[in-house]
Amino acid sequence: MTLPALDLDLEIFSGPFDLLLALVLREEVDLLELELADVVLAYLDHLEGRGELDLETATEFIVLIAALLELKSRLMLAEDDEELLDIEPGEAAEELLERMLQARRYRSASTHLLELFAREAGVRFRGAPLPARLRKSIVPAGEGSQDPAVLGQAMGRLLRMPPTISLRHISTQRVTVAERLHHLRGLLRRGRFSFEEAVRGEDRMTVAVTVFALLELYKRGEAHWEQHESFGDIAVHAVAAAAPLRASAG
Amino acid sequence: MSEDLVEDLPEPDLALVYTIEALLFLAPDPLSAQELADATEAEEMAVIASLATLAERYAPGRSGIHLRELGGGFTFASDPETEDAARRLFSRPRASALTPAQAETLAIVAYLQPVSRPEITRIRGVSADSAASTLLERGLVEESGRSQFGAVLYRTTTQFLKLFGLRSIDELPDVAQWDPSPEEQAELRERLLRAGEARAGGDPPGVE
Amino acid sequence: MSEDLVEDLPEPDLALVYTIEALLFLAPDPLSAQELADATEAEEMAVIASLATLAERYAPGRSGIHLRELGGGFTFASDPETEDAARRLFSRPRASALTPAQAETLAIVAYLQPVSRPEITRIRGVSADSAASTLLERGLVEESGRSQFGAVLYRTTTQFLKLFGLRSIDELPDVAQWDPSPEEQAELRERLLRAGEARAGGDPPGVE
Repeated sequence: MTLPALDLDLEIFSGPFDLLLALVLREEVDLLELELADVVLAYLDHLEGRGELDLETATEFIVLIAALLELKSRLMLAEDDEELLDIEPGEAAEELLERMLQARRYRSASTHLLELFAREAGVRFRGAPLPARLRKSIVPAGEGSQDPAVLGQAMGRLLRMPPTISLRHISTQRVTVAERLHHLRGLLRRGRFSFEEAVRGEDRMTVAVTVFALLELYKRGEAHWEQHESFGDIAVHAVAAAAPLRASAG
Repeated sequence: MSEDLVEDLPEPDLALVYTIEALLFLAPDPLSAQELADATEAEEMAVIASLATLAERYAPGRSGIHLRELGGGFTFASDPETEDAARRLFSRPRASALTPAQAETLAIVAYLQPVSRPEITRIRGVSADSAASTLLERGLVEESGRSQFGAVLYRTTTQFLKLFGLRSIDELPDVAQWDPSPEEQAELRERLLRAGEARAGGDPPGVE
Repeated sequence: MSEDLVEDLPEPDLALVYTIEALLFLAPDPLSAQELADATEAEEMAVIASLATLAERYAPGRSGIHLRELGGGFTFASDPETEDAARRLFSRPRASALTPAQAETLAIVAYLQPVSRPEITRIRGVSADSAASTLLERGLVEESGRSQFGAVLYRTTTQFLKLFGLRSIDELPDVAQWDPSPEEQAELRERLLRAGEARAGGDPPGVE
């Protein structure tokens, strides 16, 4: 483990990373004043200096920095936002502890597995195929032996949408460019659509992300658009697959 | 093993006998004395002496595995007298014919054909490569040209129809009865892709 | 093969011993006594007696092939002492080493199976996608259906049991044995709590 070797030179702290961690946990360094981004940057510099990526150490660093980030983000929530915070600081610590214990538990178990693997290292098994005359005797399953309902059920499972994550406690809506791209591509199959109808009834964030998605479509040469007056509706057209890219944004 | 070789051979070294035994057991094809000598870093004469010892141990009437000399090499083979049992063992119909991954992949190909591997992966949310290979091997799906982007397309085979007792692909059951949200109007393919992408986005942590 | 089974067994029928020997030689996967009894049309007790005879014959120090009880059945495996020669012959190691990420992911699947990828990620604190894909490719884990939220679930395979020398997954030790002592846990908890309490005391953080 080489994390202690990571030396930090930050505004409020200078010294090895593990000492910082200990100080934060002992509250001798205020997590709120600590720029975690600087710690990450210092770590990246450290990696670059070493010229190699030790995955084990990197994993450990990521777990620790993520734990610190989570702790800090909880600390940063103002107290009167209590209803937004469904976890008490005590609970947060419990949760963090549970997570650390769990990660540690399976890391130890993996060491045990590696020991078993090493113990069996010289053991090989026969991988030769069956002799041809025996292979011929393998009769295929009988005709009509499979129930087509198995396929229908599989389709049903695949059609199931995962539950949407409750984001009540976060004020911004989560809309991804990918989702809006998908939506626009759906509309584009008709050949053309108006931007107005693409975002009808949507909130401002969704409209903004839809604009990004539209730019993406244009960049990829899948669509071009026209807008005849400022703030007027935008007409979006599909670009035929072979058609050359045309700059026609207005 | 010819008789004249067995005479006047050095006393075989047991460790070498066991090593050669293991190599013959592991190798899918016959091994020559030379190959065995190279692998064991032993003299060819010592290898031949070991083979003679093994030939006695793995002889008809003494073992269900026989040491045979085939095409200039040596190999273990099962006693032909045990073949009835072997046939019973290997011809048993497989208990569960399709794994969940195979059933999903086959359903996607059956309902959407022709369909490409990347598309199957997008719908499943995880790679379908191993399942698709097994279905190809089992002759339930086959290639049917390429998509406009060059990806291999798959469709089901006559063997598939037979196995599921279908006269044609139109006889596939209507998905509606298993559809979790039958009120949705969109095309099946589009809905599958949407659900697949939502799944690939990851489940909310901690809800499993 | 447990010792008490070996005692008081019927005198094994040599033909049955040889047939079982041949079946174990041919089968790619471990065979249970029940499967062997079905294939040989023999009593299970007679099969167990034959396996005991084979276990003596294919024992360390007596053969380069060992009879092992692994992955829910019986299988032949090479003596590890022969590995150097096998590596020279097949010019590749038996199985490449596991990275720490792969081993951790495998441990989580082994203990919590069936378990989904998001759940593995949650426990590890970092994505397990690449490790899980490698384990799938190497046949150490396989899909076993989907969670109620649509995430693919994973379990370990017979191949995993074979390569790790386990008869069954129950042979893995209790995972709780690696937990820190209650004292250590209490200390850790207290440190975390004190850090968390910083929020409760003093000015509202982040607000000037």
